[in-house]
Amino acid sequence: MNVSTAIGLAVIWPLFGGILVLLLRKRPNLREAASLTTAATQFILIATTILPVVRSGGRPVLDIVEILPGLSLSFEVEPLGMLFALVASGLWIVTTLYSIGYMRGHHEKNQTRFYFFFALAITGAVGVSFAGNVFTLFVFYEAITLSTFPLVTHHGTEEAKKAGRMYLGILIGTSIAFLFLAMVWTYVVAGTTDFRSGGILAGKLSDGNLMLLLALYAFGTGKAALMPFHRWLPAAMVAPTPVSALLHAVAVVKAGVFTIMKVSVYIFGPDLLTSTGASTWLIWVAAATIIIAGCIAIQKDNLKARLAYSTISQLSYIVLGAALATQWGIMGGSMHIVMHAFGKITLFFCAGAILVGAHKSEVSQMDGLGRKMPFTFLAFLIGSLSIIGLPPMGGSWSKWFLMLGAADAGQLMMIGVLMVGSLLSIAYLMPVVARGFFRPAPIEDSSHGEEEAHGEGEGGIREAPFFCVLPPVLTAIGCIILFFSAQGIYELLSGIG
Amino acid sequence: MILKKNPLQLAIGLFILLFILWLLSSGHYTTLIISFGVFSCALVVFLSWKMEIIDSEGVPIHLIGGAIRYVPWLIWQIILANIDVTKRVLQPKMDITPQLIEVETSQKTDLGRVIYANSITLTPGTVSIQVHEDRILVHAIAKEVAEELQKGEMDRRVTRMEGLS
Amino acid sequence: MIDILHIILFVFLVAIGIAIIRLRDLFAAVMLAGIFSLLSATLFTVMDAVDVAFTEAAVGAGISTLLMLATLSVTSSEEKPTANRRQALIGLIVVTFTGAALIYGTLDMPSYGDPDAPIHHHMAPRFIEDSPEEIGIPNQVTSVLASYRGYDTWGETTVILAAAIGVMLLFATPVVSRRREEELLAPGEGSG
Amino acid sequence: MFDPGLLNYWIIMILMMTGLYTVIAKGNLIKKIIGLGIFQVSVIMFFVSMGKVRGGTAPIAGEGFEVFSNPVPHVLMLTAIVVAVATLAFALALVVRIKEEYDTIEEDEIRELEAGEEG
Amino acid sequence: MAPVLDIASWVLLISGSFFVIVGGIGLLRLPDFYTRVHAASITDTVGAWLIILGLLLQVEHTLVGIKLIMILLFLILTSPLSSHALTKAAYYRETPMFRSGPDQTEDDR
Amino acid sequence: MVTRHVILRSLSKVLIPLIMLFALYVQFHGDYGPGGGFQAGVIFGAGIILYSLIFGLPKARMVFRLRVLQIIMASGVLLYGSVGIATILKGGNFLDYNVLAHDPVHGQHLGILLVELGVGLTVCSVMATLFFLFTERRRREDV
Amino acid sequence: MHDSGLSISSHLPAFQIAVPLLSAVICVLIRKARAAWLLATTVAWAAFAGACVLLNRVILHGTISYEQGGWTPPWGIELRIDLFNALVLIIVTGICAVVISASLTSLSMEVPEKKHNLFYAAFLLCMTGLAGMTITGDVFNIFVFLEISSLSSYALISQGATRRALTSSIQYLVMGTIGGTLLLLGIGMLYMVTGTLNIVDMADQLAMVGPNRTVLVALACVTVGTSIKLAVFPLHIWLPNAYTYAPAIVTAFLAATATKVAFYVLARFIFSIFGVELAFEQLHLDRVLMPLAIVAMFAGSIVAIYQTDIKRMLAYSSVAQIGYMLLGLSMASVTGLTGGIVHLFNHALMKSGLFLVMACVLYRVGSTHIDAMRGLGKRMPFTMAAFVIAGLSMIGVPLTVGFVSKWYLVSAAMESGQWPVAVLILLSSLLAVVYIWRVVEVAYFQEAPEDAPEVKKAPIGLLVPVWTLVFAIIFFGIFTSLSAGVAGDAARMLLGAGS
Amino acid sequence: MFDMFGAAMAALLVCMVMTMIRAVKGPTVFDRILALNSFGTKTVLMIAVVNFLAGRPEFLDLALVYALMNFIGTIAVLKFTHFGHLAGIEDHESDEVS
Ligand code: NA
Ligand code: NA
Repeated sequence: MNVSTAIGLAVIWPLFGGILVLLLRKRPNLREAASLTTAATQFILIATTILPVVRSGGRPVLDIVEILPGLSLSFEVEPLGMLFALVASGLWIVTTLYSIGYMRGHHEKNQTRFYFFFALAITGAVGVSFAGNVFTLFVFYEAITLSTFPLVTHHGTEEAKKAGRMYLGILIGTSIAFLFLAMVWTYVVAGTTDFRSGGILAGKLSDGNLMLLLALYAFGTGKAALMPFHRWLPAAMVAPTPVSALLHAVAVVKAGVFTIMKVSVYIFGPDLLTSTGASTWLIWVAAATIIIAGCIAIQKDNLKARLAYSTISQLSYIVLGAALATQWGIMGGSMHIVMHAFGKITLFFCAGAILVGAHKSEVSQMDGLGRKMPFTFLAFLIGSLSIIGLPPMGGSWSKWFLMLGAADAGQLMMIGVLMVGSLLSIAYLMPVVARGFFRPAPIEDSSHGEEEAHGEGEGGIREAPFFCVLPPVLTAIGCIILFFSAQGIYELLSGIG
Repeated sequence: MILKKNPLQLAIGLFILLFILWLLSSGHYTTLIISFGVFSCALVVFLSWKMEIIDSEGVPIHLIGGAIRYVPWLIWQIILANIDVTKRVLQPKMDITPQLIEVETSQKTDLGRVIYANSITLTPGTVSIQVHEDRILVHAIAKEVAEELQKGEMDRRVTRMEGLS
Repeated sequence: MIDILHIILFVFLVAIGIAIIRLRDLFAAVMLAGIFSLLSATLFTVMDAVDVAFTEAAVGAGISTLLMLATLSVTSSEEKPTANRRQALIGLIVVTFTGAALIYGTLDMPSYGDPDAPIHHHMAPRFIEDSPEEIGIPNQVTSVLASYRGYDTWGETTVILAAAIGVMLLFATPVVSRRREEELLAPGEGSG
Repeated sequence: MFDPGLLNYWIIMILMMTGLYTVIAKGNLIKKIIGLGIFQVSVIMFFVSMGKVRGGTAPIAGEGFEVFSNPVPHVLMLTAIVVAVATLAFALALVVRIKEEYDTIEEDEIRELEAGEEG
Repeated sequence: MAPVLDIASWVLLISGSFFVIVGGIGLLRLPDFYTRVHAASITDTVGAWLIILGLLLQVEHTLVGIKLIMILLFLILTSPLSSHALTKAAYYRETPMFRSGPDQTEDDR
Repeated sequence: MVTRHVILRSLSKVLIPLIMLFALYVQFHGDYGPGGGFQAGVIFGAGIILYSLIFGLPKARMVFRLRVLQIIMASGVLLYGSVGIATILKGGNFLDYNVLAHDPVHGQHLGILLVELGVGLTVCSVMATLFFLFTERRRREDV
Repeated sequence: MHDSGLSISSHLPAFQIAVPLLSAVICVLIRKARAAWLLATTVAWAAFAGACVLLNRVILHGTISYEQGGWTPPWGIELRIDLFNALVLIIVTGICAVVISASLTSLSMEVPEKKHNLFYAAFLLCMTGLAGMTITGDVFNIFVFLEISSLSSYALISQGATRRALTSSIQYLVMGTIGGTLLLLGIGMLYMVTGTLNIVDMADQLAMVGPNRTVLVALACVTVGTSIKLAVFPLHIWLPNAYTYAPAIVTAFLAATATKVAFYVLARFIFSIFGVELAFEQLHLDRVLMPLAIVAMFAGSIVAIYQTDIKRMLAYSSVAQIGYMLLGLSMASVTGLTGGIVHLFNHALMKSGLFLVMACVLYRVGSTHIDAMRGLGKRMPFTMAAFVIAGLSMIGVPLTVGFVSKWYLVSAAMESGQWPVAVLILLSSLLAVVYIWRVVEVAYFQEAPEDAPEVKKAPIGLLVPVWTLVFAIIFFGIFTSLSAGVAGDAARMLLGAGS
Repeated sequence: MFDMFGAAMAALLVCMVMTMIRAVKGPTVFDRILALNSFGTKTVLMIAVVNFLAGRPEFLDLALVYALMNFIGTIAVLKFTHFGHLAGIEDHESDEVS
């Protein structure tokens, strides 16, 4: 197959899947099968046709249409995008598996709508990763926002709608108010918004303006959850857990940090950023986010909320990498996209599995659960270690490169920040595991009567259904594999720039 | 109605009258304009026919004879009345004694009464308000004017004109 | 005399206009509007616009007054006495500023009747000098109206038709008078 | 000889403002419409004034006349008069319908009724 | 033009003007509607006629003359009609009447 | 029986034909003096209005039926427009009367005549219709 | 034959006006509602086809001039079609065609069938008037057509189902007449100083006259006059009522065309007659227009957020969107003007789409109140999907037309270094998110009330036009050469002619 | 320049003012109608005189139109005031007689 065709196909493939889901709405089994098949074929498609080309140094291109002079809808696959696409489509398979278990186990309504918009979100993610210019990226960025909105408000409760409003308000708001502006500014200054090696802005803007433009990009990318535009993320936790997994591990937040990474590499160019110091302020903002979000996470009792703030904190590692704009920094940041994705999705899967299996959502309620749900809690442990950045988990590599990057850039303070961040992550993740395995289970546990409605008795705390447990186990294994196969990622990412 | 003319005759009469009027006022005597004139007059006659307004009330050709004797007298009366009213109006303390009166009528046709009532109105100092079958209600500006009218000179003259035709 | 006639008539017009504002009796206002039309028609004659005067006489003094009377006969003929001071104030402010602006705008206009004004030297000469030959009729207004700018006149006719269509649309709704509605609601108390 | 200069334009503007004031300040719909008429007529006056040539005559060819006033403004204003009467007719028809529906033609009373409907 | 005609014209126009003004004065001075009708009819009759006659003497084209005569005729026909209809309407609407002497008739409405 | 408005009625019988004739005179002499289709239409309409004032709306509506008036008002604009179409068909521009006859001046004459007629038709029937519709509004309410 | 065919087609500009006008007149005569509709629809589509041919011809061969009556301008009236007005003409005729096609199903809900022939006559007249204003090359002729369209639109608005249509209509009439008359006054002053009425000729003459007090006031009169018709912010008060209480079809048509043509007229006067130098550099028009435009952008959107009737909400949104167009114009740069013109085109598609959706809702649910929208996402899926797409376009989401407009406007502001303006544009489009999303949320994430009557899908006769517009919204959001491309060329032409 | 036409015109103007005052003052409806009617007659005369003064007496049609419209207007006004509306003198008045 022609690579260009493959790119186009990869972008719209999930959309087809979504339509298929709509068509099969009356037959749940077939519908889920279709969903899963689409996810699998999507991954295979990307891995077999596009990946080899990119690995061998190619940058396959697909031009769709020129909307305005110099502003076209076009794709160009480079290593960073390749990686993101692989992560997104790969984790989609797992998430789909998980969804089947979770949604059924939880007797959720509107499942067709769920799968449909899920597929759309993946289209958005793949589109973002393959985008050949800021405009295309923007298009799919917005597509992600819009297609995940129904997922966030899935339950339709007043709380869900409120969260949806905040979600949409911040994401659309920042993207229109800042990102759009940044894009137009780029266009006006450079005459194009294409991602080019070395950037397109060199010599076209004063230092001050560069800083401003970077700020517009950084804050315009609300999905990167850079403080103070992070509030949507915890709020969106009202969504079903697979959604949270997808949002917080893969499609949404990664699209955000990916955007920042991509912009700093291909629009500004590392050289420009380092030579003008336009991104220094961003380093500090990222650092602040890492620390503050970590501190907040510790205080959260709700597991998903804790994970959300953890995500906010971890995302800023990636932003930090982009802002450092050194070779190692970029390497570390980009790699952290993958590592964090695997780690965090594991954690969310586990949180969902705990909810399905034990109907517990608060950290303080998890005493002794580990023994009843060993697989789940083991997976949680592995995921946590990866997030913390301890070997032999993938997360250790990205943090290592980030440290290198910080050192390279002469930002020694940042090394300290990274270490504090890791300590904080230990502080907010480890208690969960510790409670699960080492604390005795409470004797009477009927204070959460509302969850009895689901029909499972108090004594019935056990592992969640198979489809809920398998995915976290798989991604946890993935975390470990990533530690050993980081070389491949490293090689792929070496092609950046 | 005393005079019962053939409506067709009246229509033709109206046509001729209108056409004369057209020719008098046109001032452009090309074939085109004159044929427009013919067309226009015909159209007007046709519409009048449809509107049922062609009768001896509408085309009072028969009164021409009597009018020749009546009109000069009327004009003279009007001039006199004008001077009279002018005097009354211009006096520092206006010499007016307005009043309503009724005057007898001796005309036999509606048209006759119309002419009488109009003559009364045309004459300053008197206005006809209401025309009845045998009398007319009149507002007069002063007692003398009212008495003058009630002498019936005008009434007789109108009736005579009506009778002449 | 005729040189200031138009100024005198204009002053009359303003007087009538102010009287119309002040009169509360709508009927009187309509009568004054009739006089206003007659005056303006006279003014048009004085300013050599006989065709305009002709039209204004037929329309302003005739049809407009008739239609207004017909409307008054259906509605009430007395304006409600409550004066909306705020509205009046707004009006006064708007009018003051607009009026001042407009008068400011007149300052660079050619004076009244100036034969050297640009308006008399660009298009008009051809209409005045050539139209009798080109069109063959003496009334230049008719020439311009029906031939040179005949397209406008078609539009003008259409405007009239549009008004008629509008009125027909409005009045195609049958009237159910309030009295009748009440009667229908209370059938027992029908008028004897 | 009296030269009016710009005087009549000024009077026209004042007249125009009289009409505009009536439209804005008066709540009675018929008054408003009369005001609108005055406003329109004054613009017509404005055009006709500008067409006048001193010492000229009506633009209809006749023996012994050399100087004619400008026929173009007259033509334009014929159209404007027609527009004015068309607007007037439709506006009055609307007033009649409003009276039928609201039983008043006073703006503030109508507004009260409408506010009542909404509340 | 013959000076005689001019002088006649002058006389007619001036006297017409006089009557026109008298009508105007009457319209202002007289006490009630009915009496004002009389004043107005001074203007409408002799005032108008004299002026039109005065103009008629200045006419050069017959066509103009004919039109003047038509206007004259039209005024003669319509002005009493208007006055009559107006008074009648006022009478039926019971418009207040200024009375200085006893009526010779009672209202027969 | 003597109705009480003899005066109005009988004089109107004289006046209405005269008014209509005057209207037509204005229509066809618009080339030479003031006036033309529009003014003629208004005057003719005024004649119809006078008729309905004096003889009553029902009678007027019988003679001048609304539907007929509607057709006339439409046909006036149609006539005007068809002159334009005709000039195109004869090879000129829209409303270029020169092509209507062999001699341009004749063509102009003819064109102006026709379009003025169109204006007159429309205006006259619109005026009458407007008056009828307005006055009828009250009548219906009274019934 | 071939020859005559060619010559007939060269009269297309004349037919563009004459045919719809004559058909409107024939509609008066036709008594059958169906037949009148058929005629109107056919003619509207034919007019649209004609407009497309004209645009094509303009693109290929340049400006078309047609001398009405065979008289050379300035003595006669000229129809003059260039890129700018050909585009506007396409909008006017195209929207008319789509909307009138949709009217077959929904009109009877609001207007009794016996009035339909007159209704269609007024509709066609309105379109003719707007088209005439657009393509004429004579300033007074603009006024004539303005009045044709105005009168017929007053009539159309008054046909709304409730009595408030009447008061809305008279409010519009009073303001519209003042606007039209002011425009006439401005035209008068221009005529007075130039002695001509032809647009091209007037521009030449005016350049020789230069700026003086009369010209300044003429500019003010023209601007204020058209601004009333255009519903520029403080002069907009007629618009919300008119759009809310008019029949849905009429709103869909007028919202997309009437204000657009007013904008066209304003732009035509400013750029083709006064010229940029006179209007902006010497008379500083932008100092007035730009603040007004910005205030409109915000005021309109903010008020829209608080509306409970969706038609009214969309009407206020129009006030805001007009602000965008005006903003583009007031920047007087190629990009800005392109933005204004292209937004004219795009907003027409979006707004008529949205109002047609409201026609569907009204048809099935009987109300356009926000409470009536509950659960409609499921009950009328195609209708509400159209609303979502058009709504997204209002917000400015890429691949819809709204994005293109905003792109140009923001770039224009940036190009000229007017940073705050760019930010304000974007902030105000955030307000659009709020009011559009309010509806989406109610439609999709609220269940229909228990006692709600069964709602069927909208009839196909309405859905096809709606989706035609939605398709256009997406199509012109992706393929912009016909909208933005032409608008850009038009803007260059207008600015080139001015300087 | 004060010739005979001018004199007549001046007289008419003076009379017009007086008529306008009457129209504004009223007090009855009929006074106003009378004023309007009378004003119409004066306008007719004024037009005629002005035409002569301007040397274009051929436009007397104008005066005729004034006279005509004035008359119809007055009749209409009367119908309005007498019966409250304009339709049909005949039917309504005969009702009143009987
Ligand atoms: Na008398
Ligand atoms: Na004429």
